[in-house]
Amino acid sequence: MEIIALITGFSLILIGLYGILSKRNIIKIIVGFSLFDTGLHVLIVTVGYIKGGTAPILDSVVGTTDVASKIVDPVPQALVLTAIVIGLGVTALMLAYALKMYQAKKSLDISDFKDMKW
Amino acid sequence: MTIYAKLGYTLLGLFIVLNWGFLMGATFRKIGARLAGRYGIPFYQPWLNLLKNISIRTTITHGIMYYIGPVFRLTGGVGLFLFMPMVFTGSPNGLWTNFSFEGDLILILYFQVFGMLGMALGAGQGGHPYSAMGIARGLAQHAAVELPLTLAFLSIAIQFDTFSVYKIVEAQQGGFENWILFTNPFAAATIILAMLGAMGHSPFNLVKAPNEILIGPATEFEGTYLGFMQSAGSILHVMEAVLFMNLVFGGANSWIELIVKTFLIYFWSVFVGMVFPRFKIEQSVTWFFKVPLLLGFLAIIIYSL
Amino acid sequence: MNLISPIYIVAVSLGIAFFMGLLGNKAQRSSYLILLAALLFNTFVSLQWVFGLGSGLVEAMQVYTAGFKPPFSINLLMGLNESVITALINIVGVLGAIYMMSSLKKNGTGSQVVFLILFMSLNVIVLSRDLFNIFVFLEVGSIALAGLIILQKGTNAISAGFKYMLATGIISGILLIGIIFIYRFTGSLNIDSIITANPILKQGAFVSAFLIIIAIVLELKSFPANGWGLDVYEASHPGIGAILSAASATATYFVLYKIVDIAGSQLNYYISIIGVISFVGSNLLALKQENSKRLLGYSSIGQIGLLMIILGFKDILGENTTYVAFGILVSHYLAKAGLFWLSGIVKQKNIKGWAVIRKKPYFLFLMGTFIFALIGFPPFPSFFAKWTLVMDLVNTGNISWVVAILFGSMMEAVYMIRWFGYAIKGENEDIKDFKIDIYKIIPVGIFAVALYVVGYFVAPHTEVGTAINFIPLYFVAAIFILDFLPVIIKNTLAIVGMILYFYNIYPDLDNMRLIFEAIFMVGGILTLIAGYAYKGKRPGFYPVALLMYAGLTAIIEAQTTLQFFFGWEVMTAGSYFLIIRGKRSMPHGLSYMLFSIGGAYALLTGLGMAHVGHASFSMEILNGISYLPYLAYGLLIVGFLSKTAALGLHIWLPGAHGEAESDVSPMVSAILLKAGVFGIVLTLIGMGASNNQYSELAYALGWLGAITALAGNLMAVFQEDAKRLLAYSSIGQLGYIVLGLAMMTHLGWLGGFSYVINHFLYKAVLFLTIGAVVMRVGTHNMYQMGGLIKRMPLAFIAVMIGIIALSGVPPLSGFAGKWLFYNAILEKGWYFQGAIMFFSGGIAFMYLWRLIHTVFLGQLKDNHRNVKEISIWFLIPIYTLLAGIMVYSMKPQWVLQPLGNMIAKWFPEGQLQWVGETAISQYGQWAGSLVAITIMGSFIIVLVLLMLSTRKAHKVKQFDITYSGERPERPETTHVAYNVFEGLYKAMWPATIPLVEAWWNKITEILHNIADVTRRIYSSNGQVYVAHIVLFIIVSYLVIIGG
Amino acid sequence: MSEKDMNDKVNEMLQRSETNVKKAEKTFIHPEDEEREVVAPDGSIIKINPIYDYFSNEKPTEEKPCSGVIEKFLNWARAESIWVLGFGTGCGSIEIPPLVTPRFDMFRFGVQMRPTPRQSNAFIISGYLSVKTLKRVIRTYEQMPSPKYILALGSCTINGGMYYDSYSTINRLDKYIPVDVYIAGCMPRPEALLAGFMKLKELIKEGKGEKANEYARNFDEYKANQKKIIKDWNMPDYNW
Amino acid sequence: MKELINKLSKDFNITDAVYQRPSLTFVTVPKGVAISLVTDLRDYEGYSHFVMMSCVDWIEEGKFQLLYLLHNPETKTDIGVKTFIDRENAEMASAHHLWKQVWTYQRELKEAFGIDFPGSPRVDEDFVVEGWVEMPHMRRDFDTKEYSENTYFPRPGRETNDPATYMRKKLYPNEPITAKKQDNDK
Repeated sequence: MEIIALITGFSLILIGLYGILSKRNIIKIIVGFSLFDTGLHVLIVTVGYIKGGTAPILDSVVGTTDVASKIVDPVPQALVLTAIVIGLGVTALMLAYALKMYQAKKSLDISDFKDMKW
Repeated sequence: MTIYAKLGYTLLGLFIVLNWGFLMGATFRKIGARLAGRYGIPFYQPWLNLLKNISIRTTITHGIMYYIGPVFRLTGGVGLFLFMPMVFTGSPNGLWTNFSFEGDLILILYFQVFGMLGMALGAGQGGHPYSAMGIARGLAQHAAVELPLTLAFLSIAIQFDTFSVYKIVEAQQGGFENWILFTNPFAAATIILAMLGAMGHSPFNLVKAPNEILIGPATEFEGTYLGFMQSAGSILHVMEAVLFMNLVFGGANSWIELIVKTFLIYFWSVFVGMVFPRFKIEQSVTWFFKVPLLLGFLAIIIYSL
Repeated sequence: MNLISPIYIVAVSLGIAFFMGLLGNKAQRSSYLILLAALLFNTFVSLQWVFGLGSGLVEAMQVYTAGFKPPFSINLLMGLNESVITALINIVGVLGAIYMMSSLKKNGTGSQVVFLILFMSLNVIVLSRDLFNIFVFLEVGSIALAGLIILQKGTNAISAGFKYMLATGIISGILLIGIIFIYRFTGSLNIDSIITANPILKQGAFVSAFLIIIAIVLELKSFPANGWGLDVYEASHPGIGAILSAASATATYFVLYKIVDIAGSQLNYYISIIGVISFVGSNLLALKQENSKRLLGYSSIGQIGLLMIILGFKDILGENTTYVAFGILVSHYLAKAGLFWLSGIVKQKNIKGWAVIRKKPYFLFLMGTFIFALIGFPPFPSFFAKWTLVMDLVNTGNISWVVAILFGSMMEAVYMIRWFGYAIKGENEDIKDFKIDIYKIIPVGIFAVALYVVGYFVAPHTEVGTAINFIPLYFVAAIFILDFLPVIIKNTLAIVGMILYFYNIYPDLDNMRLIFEAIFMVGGILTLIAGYAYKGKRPGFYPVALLMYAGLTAIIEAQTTLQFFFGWEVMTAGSYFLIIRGKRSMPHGLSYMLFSIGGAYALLTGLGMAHVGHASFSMEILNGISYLPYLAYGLLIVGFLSKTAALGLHIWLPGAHGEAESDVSPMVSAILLKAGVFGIVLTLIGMGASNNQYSELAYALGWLGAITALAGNLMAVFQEDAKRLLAYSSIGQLGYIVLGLAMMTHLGWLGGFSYVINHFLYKAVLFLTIGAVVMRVGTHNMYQMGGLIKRMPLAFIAVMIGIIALSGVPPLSGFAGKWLFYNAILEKGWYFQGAIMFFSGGIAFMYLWRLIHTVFLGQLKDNHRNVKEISIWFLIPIYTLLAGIMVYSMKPQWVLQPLGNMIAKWFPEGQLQWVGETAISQYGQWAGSLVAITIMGSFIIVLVLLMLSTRKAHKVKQFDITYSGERPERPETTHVAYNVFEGLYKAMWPATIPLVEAWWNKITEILHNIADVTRRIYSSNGQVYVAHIVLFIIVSYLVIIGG
Repeated sequence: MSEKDMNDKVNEMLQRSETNVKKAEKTFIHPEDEEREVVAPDGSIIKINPIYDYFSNEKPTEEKPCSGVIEKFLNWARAESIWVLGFGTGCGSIEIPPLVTPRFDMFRFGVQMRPTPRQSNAFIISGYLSVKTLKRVIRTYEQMPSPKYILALGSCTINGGMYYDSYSTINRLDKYIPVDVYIAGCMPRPEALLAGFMKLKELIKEGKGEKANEYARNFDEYKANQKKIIKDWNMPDYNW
Repeated sequence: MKELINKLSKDFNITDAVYQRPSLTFVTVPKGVAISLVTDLRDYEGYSHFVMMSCVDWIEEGKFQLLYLLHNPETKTDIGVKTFIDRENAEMASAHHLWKQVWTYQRELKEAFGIDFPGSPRVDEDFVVEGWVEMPHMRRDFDTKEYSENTYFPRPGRETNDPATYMRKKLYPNEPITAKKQDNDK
């Protein structure tokens, strides 16, 4: 299960990178970036997951002994939430840029924005 | 010997040198004439020319440097005489050693330029284009002559470990086999060749180059100025010959020997001059950079190894 | 003592940001003020911590969030480093906000909020000790920055911002992966606990640490994966450029500084390598750059690269790391922010367009300050930092690193100085004035002043820096402040100052130093007297002239190598500004500066090598260098030869001296060149003087001197420009001096020193006279002059005596040198060098005659009929110097005897014997004054004779010459002056091909071509930039794994 | 034609020539000799008059010979050292080179050629003299230091010779510069030229070689004659 | 040659053609045509070498006759183009743009005959005679002997014989001298 999640995460990252590098359309690049981000999030969650563990809430079920082996690590989960929020912000700003760029040149092809050379 | 006696001998020596220079100049002309099958000038012609020149009634002046030029020239000649031990008498303060202080070779070498530089300045004030051309050629040729000549002088200085002309002459005493001509043949050969340039006769007479650039630096000079320059020229000719005599041909033990040797040395350049036509400046310069320079290098290499 | 907790920076910033968001666009004026207040508060907080921690009154403070200790919470640390860095960031924040006032106001409250958030996040990045927190605020910061960019007009800015977003997004992704896995392996996100856990043992943890570090390195825009950064620098508002370069880069660099230990020290070396690649690469590529902001971008990247090198070498540098890094960082921070802000004021895209800055001299001063701070000139902090860096690197045997660093610095100097040259002396004449907003000046001015202040306070922090004598520099500063006064007052002040200073220090100097100090100071005073000839204010002349003299005297006084190098660089800067004042001297000033800097770097390395094995920096360490002595002495000699313009390093001299102002030429020729000679003397003494351990070096130096003499004199012969002729002549004369010193014998040194004094005397006379003549006739070309003896007889006499002295014809003083040289050469056995030297002496006659003939003799030109005699203020120093020449000529023993006694200290063998007035050497004797009297006596007798016999001579005029029956038509066609030595040229032209110049040109061309080809990787395509980043990571990883 | 008629005709001609000269007072200035202005380095304007500014515009003065024996001695030296200017003015100059050949060898008489007027004191006007050349001759003659001697070679210098009616050659040299020795013939052979030198030496030794002073004495008259025919007078009155 | 002249006649107003030799022909054209004919000959007919240019004073007709002599290096033939211009205020179109050496010829003609060639470079400068202010000296109405007598101080006592008269007297002492011949000989 962990392996699958890891593979999924890395695959998403690579697919995202591929999208960023190969697609000309800015929107598609942003989509690629989102995929990249998502892959990252999957990775984060995977890292903190413990097989068969429960939610990291200290209640009677979990008990007070062996906590660490019974519950899933809470930190990555907190991290992923933050990362998702930040990813959202970045994506939103990128889309805003895409809008501005389209307004400027009536084009969403990234190779049209190569005015500053060398 | 008191300073007055020394002064007297020096003045006497200067008088002899001046007259010998005139006579030598006349002889040169005479030889040239006889070579061409002519009768030639009378031997006393230079004195007449001098007399005529200083008796010219109208003179002009282009300015102060116009005066100074011939003065520099004559001072250069006289000074060269003063700094040169003339006749070897066995003592560095002998009768005919003038004010030479043992005759420093470097001093003589650099003082040769004194008259030339002054002449260049004097002629320049005249504003004549040919003066400037003549001087430009002269300086270029001087630089070219200087290189082999310096090498040869250095070689002689290495040979005897001294720059003193007196000591160099002293070392050559006792028979002609002690002359540098035989003891240091490469330096001697260099000097004998480079001497042609220093003497300024054809084919190296492009400074004056008569009828090409009129008469070079002297174009604007007349009358007394010319007379002074003629005198200076005579003295300088003798002194050049004396220098080479002291350096290569064993110096002189008496005035007679001096006169014979300087005449022969002078005759060498006259002889070459009679045979070869004038060089262009670049030919002259490159000529000195060929054989004389090579000989000069050899002369140094032999003594530096 | 309780200080405000740094957490309030975050809290207050966030609170105000929300509050401003509430305000909306309605209250723009008040919202801007609130922003400023918030930034000021941040600054205040940081500064109080700086003072608190700096004075040791308080302990470093840990702030824990949510009451837990790490690793269960996020913690902030406010130590001394953090406080300083945050202070720097916040100061840029305040000043940047002031600078961007109109832009921030126009773009509304939103932009102000974003601005505040940006600085808040930068603060947190610095303070936080939690990796994830750092990541979060890096992202927040980049979002905020992108938000600022997007608010601007212009497609370029927008697309640059998008590329920036994309790139930083990917980089953060990489960072995040690293963070996750390091958490996985160490179970902690706290930097300190990760370092303690020492994760290097596990392979996977190493990869994650690598990913984290490489991401931060990429954030620092490492070469070559930095195209996105360059685009932002180029396109965005200069204020944003300043923030990026000063604040953002500083914060990110500090992050790297914090986290670099998580990989142990395994990655340090690679960080250094990346740093050096960045430093050299981006500085090299900047060579072809013409866009000013992009140029600054390249330079920023280079500087950060340098900082990365320092970080990588922190084990070697030890406790000096902070000092060095801080010196470089602060210089870069102040200078780069200042330059970016300046670019917003000047509003010129192309660096050639910066010529407009000439209209506002004080801005030129600011620009010069920033640029010289960037390339590491004293008294700026970077100078001391670079000095320490090089010393420590050399000390640990990292010579190749020093070479790489200095090469990069050299490239940076090339484009920076060139840029400055365009600004100070561009070719475009019709320049428009530019408008200045007053609020934009304030930050720039503050930063410029800050550079000097910081430099002043940084200097004493090196062990040896305390000894630096700042008194001359105070004087320079005072004169600079008084620059509005007229020449006559400033000149008097300068002269009086120099006299007093000279009077003060001369008792402390030994004989050898006294000679040089006398040349520098007496020569300086005399040449300054000529300055009275100028009218008006002559703005900027006196500070730079005095700066040069301050440097010169510092060299003489130097007790330590640092003082020496300090003085050397001050002198270089001063002389550069002096030279560049000439009308057409821009390219020559540039090449002067580059050769000087190159020489200074050689010197620096040499001094570093001398320091090896010694604890002190005293000048004594030059004696008997033990570490690679041949290389060390060789480098020192090369460094000094760059100033004496030896063949190969001479190409700057003719133009620089020839095009300089009339009274500057003697300063830089007769006086400045002696600084190089002084250095060579020191080096040769260090090489063991009469022991002559390194005779091969001396032998090579001797040949170099001889060939320099020949080449210089030969080139002088074919010059048409009077001042260039003299400049080439200086090259030749310096060749003599070098040859004489290289002989390493008593007579050789005597000759060399005799030449040092002589060259000072006659070259000052000649340059002053010719300079004054040039001022009168308005041209440098000799063929356009002529016959001036009638108009300026006094100048003529000066030149005549000068050239006779120079040519070495007896009886004047030049002959002393020649005589000594002949004897020395015979003694040493260097016959061929000697022959070459004397051949060049023969050549010297040619150009000397030409100088005096074509200028003073021959035909007077029509337009010079009414020119006046040269100014009295020039005549005074000229005739003072002439008196010196005459005394030296008439009584050479007065000079040579003390010199001989002095030299006997190092060369006791083979001294000259003096009997009365006669000098006796092993090979001959020379009675200087008797010879002089004899010659003068016969001269006067002959002169009187001739004057008597031609007393009736008729005075004629210039065309009264025999002209083959014609009359001359014009003076121009009658004056033989142009290409006089054509015949010689035909014979010797192969020797005049400027091979050296061609060689340097070729090298320059190759470097520029490399730069031009390589910089094409920045194709401006966002995807390409992302690919660069990915490739950079892969290649780095492979190299590290492989290495 | 009788002698009287001849004289009448000549007088009439001379009269006509004078009126003619008065009538044609036209002068001619070459463009390069016109006044011009140059800008000095300080920006002021300088007026240049190329005809007068460059020259010392003074008249020559008579130089009194020394007295008695000294002058005789000096004259002997002068006579024995005649330096001739190498300036061929007309067809007769071809007769001069043979003098340096072995057959004639003028050197033995103390006569030699000098390339510059400053150093010569004898001037051979060899044959016809066009107005254009006359200008150069005057200039050169005046530049020679006094005492100086003129040898006029060939009939053209005496009365115009075969060019008597040419519009461009002069007829009588002595109207323009004083002549010491005339050597008649068309052309005279080198022997005649040598004889001329001998005559000159005689004159000098007798103290009669004072034509330079005569020139100075009658300077205005000579100058008027010269200026009559040289319309483009672009030199000073006396070339020093 | 003839074909050439015929061909030229179609385009140029050739008023007269003299076939001197197989290799030498003279054609006469009006003033306005001369330069264009010369140009045509140079550019299309191969007469690229300009031999000389001269003038004859036809004082009786009140005309100057100008001659441009051209040479064809291919065929080794010469052609002379003649044209008449008025003697009063003589002026002719300049041909300096065709050959540079024409400058000098035109300068000479300006000095000797007073023919103006507007536009020709340096045409006003002296050619041989310096500072000439009289009538151009090669015009036939300029009396050189009279000028010489008036100007150059003829030496009294000189006997001058007119060679023609003198020789006739000597050889044919009996033949009376006619007035007409005297006129001619003057």
